[in-house]
Amino acid sequence: MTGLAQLTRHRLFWPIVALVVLLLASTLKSHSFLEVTVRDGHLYGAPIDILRRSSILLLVALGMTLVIATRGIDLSVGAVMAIAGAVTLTQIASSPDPGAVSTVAVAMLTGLAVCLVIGVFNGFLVAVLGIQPIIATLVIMTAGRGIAMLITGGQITTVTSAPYKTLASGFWLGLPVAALIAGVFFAVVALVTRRTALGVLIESVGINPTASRLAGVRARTIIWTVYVLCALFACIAGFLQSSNIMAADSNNAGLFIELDAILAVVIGGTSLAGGKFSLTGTLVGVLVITTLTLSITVIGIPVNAVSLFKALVVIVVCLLQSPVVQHKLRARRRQAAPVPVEVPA
Amino acid sequence: SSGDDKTADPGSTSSEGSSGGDAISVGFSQVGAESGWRAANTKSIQDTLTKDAGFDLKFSDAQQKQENQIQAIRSYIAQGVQYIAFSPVVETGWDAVLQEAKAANIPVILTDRAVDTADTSLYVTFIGSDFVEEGKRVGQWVSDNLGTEPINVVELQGTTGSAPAIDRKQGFEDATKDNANIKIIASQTGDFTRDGGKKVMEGFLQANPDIDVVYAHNDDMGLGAIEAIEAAGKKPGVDIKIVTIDGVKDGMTALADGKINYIVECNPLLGPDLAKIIKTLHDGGTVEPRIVTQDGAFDQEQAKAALPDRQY
Amino acid sequence: MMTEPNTTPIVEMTGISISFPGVKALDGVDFRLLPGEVHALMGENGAGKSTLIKALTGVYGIDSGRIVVGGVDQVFAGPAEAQAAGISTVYQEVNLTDNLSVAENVMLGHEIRRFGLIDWHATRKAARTYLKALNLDIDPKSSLSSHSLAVQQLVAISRAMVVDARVLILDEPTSSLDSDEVARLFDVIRTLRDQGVAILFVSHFLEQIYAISDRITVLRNGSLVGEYTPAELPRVELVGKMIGRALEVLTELEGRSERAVVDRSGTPFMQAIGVGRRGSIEPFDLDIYPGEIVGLAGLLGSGRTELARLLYGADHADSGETLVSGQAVKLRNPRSGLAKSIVFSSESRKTEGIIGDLTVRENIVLGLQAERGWMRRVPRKKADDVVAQYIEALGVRPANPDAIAGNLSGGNQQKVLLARWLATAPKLLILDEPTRGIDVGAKAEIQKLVADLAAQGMAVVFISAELEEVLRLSHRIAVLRDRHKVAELVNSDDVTTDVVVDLIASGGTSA
Amino acid sequence: MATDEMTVKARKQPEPKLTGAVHRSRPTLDRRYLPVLGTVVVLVLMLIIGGSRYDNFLSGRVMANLLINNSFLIVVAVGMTFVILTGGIDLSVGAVLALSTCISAWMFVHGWPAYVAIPAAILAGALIGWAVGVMVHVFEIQPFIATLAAMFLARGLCYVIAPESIPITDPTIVKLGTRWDLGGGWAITPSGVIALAVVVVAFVTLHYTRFGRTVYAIGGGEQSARLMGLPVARTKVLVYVISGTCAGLGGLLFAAFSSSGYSLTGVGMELDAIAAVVIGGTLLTGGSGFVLGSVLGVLVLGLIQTIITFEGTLSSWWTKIVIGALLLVFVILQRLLVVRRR
Ligand SMILES: Nc1ncnc2c1ncn2[C@@H]1O[C@H](COP(=O)(O)OP(=O)(O)OP(=O)(O)O)[C@@H](O)[C@H]1O
Ligand SMILES: Nc1ncnc2c1ncn2[C@@H]1O[C@H](COP(=O)(O)OP(=O)(O)OP(=O)(O)O)[C@@H](O)[C@H]1O
Ligand SMILES: [Mg+2]
Ligand SMILES: [Mg+2]
Repeated sequence: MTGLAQLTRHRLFWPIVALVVLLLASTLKSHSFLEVTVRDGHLYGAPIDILRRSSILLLVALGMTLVIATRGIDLSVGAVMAIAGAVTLTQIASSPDPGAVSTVAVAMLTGLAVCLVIGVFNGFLVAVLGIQPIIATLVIMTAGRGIAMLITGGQITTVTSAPYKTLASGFWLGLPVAALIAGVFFAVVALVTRRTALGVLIESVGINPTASRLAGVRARTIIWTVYVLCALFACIAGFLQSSNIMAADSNNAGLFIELDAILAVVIGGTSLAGGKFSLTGTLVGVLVITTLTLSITVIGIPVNAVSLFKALVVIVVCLLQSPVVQHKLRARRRQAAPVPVEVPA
Repeated sequence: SSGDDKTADPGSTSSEGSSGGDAISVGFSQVGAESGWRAANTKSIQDTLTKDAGFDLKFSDAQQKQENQIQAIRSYIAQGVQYIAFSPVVETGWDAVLQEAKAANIPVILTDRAVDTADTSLYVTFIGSDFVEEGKRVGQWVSDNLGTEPINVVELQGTTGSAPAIDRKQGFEDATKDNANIKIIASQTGDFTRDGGKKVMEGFLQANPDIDVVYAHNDDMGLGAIEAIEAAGKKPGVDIKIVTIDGVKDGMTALADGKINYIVECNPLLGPDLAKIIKTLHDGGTVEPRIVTQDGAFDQEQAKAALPDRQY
Repeated sequence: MMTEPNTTPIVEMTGISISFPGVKALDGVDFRLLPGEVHALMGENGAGKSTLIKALTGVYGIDSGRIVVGGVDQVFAGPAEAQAAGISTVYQEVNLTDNLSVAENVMLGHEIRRFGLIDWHATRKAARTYLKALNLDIDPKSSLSSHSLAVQQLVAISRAMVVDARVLILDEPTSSLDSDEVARLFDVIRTLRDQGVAILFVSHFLEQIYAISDRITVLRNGSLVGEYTPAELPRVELVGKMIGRALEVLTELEGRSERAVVDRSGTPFMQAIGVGRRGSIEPFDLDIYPGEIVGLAGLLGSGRTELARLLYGADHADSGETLVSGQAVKLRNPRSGLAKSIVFSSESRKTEGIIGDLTVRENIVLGLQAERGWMRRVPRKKADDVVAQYIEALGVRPANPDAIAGNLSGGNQQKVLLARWLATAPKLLILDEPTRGIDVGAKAEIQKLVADLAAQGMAVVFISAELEEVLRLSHRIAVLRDRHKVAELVNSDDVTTDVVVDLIASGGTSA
Repeated sequence: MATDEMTVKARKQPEPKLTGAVHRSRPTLDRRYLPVLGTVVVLVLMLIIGGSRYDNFLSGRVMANLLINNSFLIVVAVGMTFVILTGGIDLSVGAVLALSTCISAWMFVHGWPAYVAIPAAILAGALIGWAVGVMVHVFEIQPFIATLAAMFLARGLCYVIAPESIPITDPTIVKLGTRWDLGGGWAITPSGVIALAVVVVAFVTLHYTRFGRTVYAIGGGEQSARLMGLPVARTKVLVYVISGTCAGLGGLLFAAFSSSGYSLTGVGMELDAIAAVVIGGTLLTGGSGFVLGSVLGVLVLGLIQTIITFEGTLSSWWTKIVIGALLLVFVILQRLLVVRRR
């Protein structure tokens, strides 16, 4: 009983419940939903699909988590994805040998370089000029898609290149390459933030920038760094996205992904007010959102009700997670005296 | 109801100043650049209404926002252009601003999408396609060629609430409702994008083991669906038939490759027609109030033949 | 002194208990407050004083117990309700909004209205009157954030006067004030008491307690020790009751500690030549030798904090030159100070010190970590050792490295902050009001620590609102007035508070 | 970090001395007005540049259009200002605005008179705002998420109520969009008048009522505001109600502007509103800013749009790039002006 109570009190309990409910609902509708079979020598099935699809959002949310931890926000991620796809695919398309690994590698490096510049630019506006993050990144959010379209000439650039296609559609050891890529980045970020002091310094800057600066923390450098990282992760997400459809669609690549990413971060328990962040939480948040989109199709929610359904899920998860409801549930279970509302001194 | 006649003047007085020479000044307000089709449409207009052809084109992109479009049209009126052309974002809500244009004696030409107004004197003509008709033609082809035995159809809808999505859905349903063999088993929005098309198709494939036909409201979603079908280990165009609307280059290529089965064209090259209409009006002529473009339709063989000369 | 005691308490709290995760902050505490008395609440850091106050005003819900106000059972949902019931409170940390002006902060929620709309002219005028009552002649239109912490504390007190209160609660109102301000505040308190207002007063300054209070309640570790009158409880005994054992603190505090002789023949560790910053402090010269404690004396707002910030690089100077160990350095940001082994502990721990949501461990290690850069994390083992050492040395309570620092009592936060800087083993330690809000026992410990560190060769700059403390510790004293360094004198037994006060008053000419 | 530098430096402003009996009040401009002043300066610069580049740019008609075309955004931005001042954010405004157009259009089509339909549309906005307020305050859900959910909800309701766009012919609504000619090309619509009235009411509310001051206090520090005994709960819920109501009213103005109800109206308008508020000098962390600044912010965005149409040669992508670039130039200039004055 106390074990269960402990469990329900965990921050990620309700998001995980939501995940399970969505999976169950989908299975009820389509009985083979949770089945994973081997097809063409790799795993196939909805769970694998969810993993593969999560990769893009996970990469974006990963960077977003770090940015949010410093009290910032990055609205430009979608545009950065578009630019990454545009730069890379235009280069691959114009090369004489689009199928060569070297072509793809060079093109991707160029994409990374361009996104790096954008990240540096965002970081400069926020950390050095002190422009509010939301407005600083709005600049690239607006102009970025224009830049991407400029690169592709306003067209959707389609390519055929086997190595590039592998990024999103390939399998390695039976698992989707995209999921592996995202997984590796996730692990690296988790390791770096928790094994070095980066994590705690990011949190410290997010909680109290003035005090951190006085404590000698390089607040400016740290903030700058997280925007660069965020752009780089978005860039890789852009690779995966463009590889997924084998086309650079500057207008639609990563459209509104910033909202999904922020939602994932917050469902995962990281506060938009900065400070403590949880990468595991972000992972759970990403899985919830990806599953939600897939199950909308599988369950067969009518087109006009999709938004309502999304609203419902978000509201229910957040309500259940909220301190007040948690407290009510606990009190009900234990029939105990009210616990004081915690107010920091 | 607005009719502020006193400000009607700037149209004629300032056009001399701003346009220079004998060039005909035209303000064109585009919806946005949301798809390959739209990009081709924009390019066609910008390439036709050039200085050399005797036009002074003012172009603006409304980024899918009606307010931007209204703002742009008002600004054209203020700038005193001689003609205004635009592709409305929505069908409704143009009366007031068109009244202003009318009061300023600026003829208005609608391209691609129609407006919903009781007062047809507000615009000179509409030139473009008929979305319902497009849906019907696809539906008819499916009914005639595939609907001879029971088939399951899934539909990839355009952006929820947008006119093409509503009309193309409507047209298809109208054309197929009498054929008992055709069953639409799922319908979901793919937002007119490849990514959306692929995502939704993946879901459809998970939920329904026996899909026979995919009806996509545009080529891009159809192309996305191809990716999903291939990833699921099936052959697009063979195991699952695909029918779409638009006929952009990538779509036509896929059609020629046998991955799509039928495309109803929605011609984006409205530039030449628009130029012709404006010239006619400028020379004092009259034009038909509604000019529906001659759209083709292609099956795989026709696509192979047509592909080499496609401009977009 | 005492007015006729009214025997029916206006506030009566019985059996109050409150627990936080891992801490029982209050355990069945009884407390009563009579109209027309000044009641001191005493206890060590973390004893539960602030918590008891917050329980009364509804900031925290209570686990058990009963609160009767004016004869009625009350459980306030929050400070707003308590205020409506006539309880006006100044909480321990300055709780004002620094984005608004002084007048607004004083009058928020009580603005004077005409025809339903705020009459700003009248409101400002009223604010000015309340500020004047505390001798605070500042422009009510000026932004609160432009004032030093001490001024902000006075503004917070003025605010409490606006409510026509039956009960006035002051949680460590004097921690940043110097003796003039304290005297002025006491005048106001006495007037209110004579009008029948019940006053609850918290302070760690024993002299103040004995000067003003009619009754003393002592808490220890969340439990009630007892209620006394000052007459029946001499200081030594009071301290004994607070700490739970008799201590020779007082003797130690009062007797002047042995001052080591400082060798001033070598190069100073730090040499400031004509360092100044427009609008905050006029150019000054200052030499600080290894092993020397330099005290800064001056009145509120005299520029001590400003001077200290320049020495660290928290602000960068726009004139003058700084030498560290004889070499010219540019201190443009805190990091450059830190790189030279200079550290600065700010007076305002809430906004410039503690990182509230991080643990005690993380807060202590932060300075060390900042020095090493993000790549080289302080090894866990080393962190644990350092943290354990300072928790022990400074008596941080609860002695739990994983406690969230923001939840610690004010005094304990201050100790954590000190620990952060001591852990970096600095060569120059700049302490701006390090003993603010620290209990008598811990204060003695900290003073001893500072003296020991200096004896081992550390240079120290020491700022305190308490002149005695400065005199007791420093080898040399720099006197500031109106953001000018007006004098500098070597400390000796002849130097008394009067000497320094004279210096301040005369602007350095009498020395 | 520049934000902390700002606070750090703010402390350093010289103040009249306590010791000196005489007040030396320096004739300095209140620092709080600096960002707004920056906006004004840059706005005027833009007007001058636009006027010198394009014919008819500074005409009464263009300037009047700036107000008329943006009246709904002004109202929405005003509501947003309240929320942002408390340190919150409201992402639902675009969708709520669309919902309001859909509800009124639907009601007119179904024969309801204007005196029912109009209040109903505004009320819908207020209700959603109230629900958000409760989620934010009572359930402590972060504003970003609560309003994001409200955005999905409102948009979803739109699709249900009005799957297709519905024309509005109701005379009351049409009248809202009627131009009243003021001569010289200048004109105003009742919508514009309503927007200005909303601005005035908001200004008075924020600066001359206790509620308004509490809004600022919460933005300065919610914890402190609570300890100061201010009605934090009520105020926090109320700002979301105000924002929702403004979005509802904005929807009516938009319905008048476009004489239709359409479910895809106002996609991304929340960002425009937020951008306007921030450009107007309001801090997203709350506690500092002015409604008038937000109005200026809306005008800046409108002016950028106007410049783009006047330029008339920009392709779709250059449009986006130029908007981004102008925004950048704008915020940097404003920032530099503010920093310079410190
Ligand atoms: N919100 C909270 N969460 C957890 N623990 C808390 C919280 N508030 C107070 N405590 C704990 O309760 C105990 C009592 O703290 P309180 O602030 O009442 O002490 P105090 O007597 O006022 O001390 P000081 O003299 O340092 O101000 C401390 O151990 C503190 O850590
Ligand atoms: N009583 C006051 N009246 C007006 N301004 C004041 C007052 N006290 C301080 N200030 C201003 O606040 C600023 C901060 O002063 P600073 O913090 O350096 O003083 P301090 O000597 O450290 O005093 P303390 O910290 O005791 O207030 C100074 O610019 C000073 O002008
Ligand atoms: Mg305390
Ligand atoms: Mg000081």
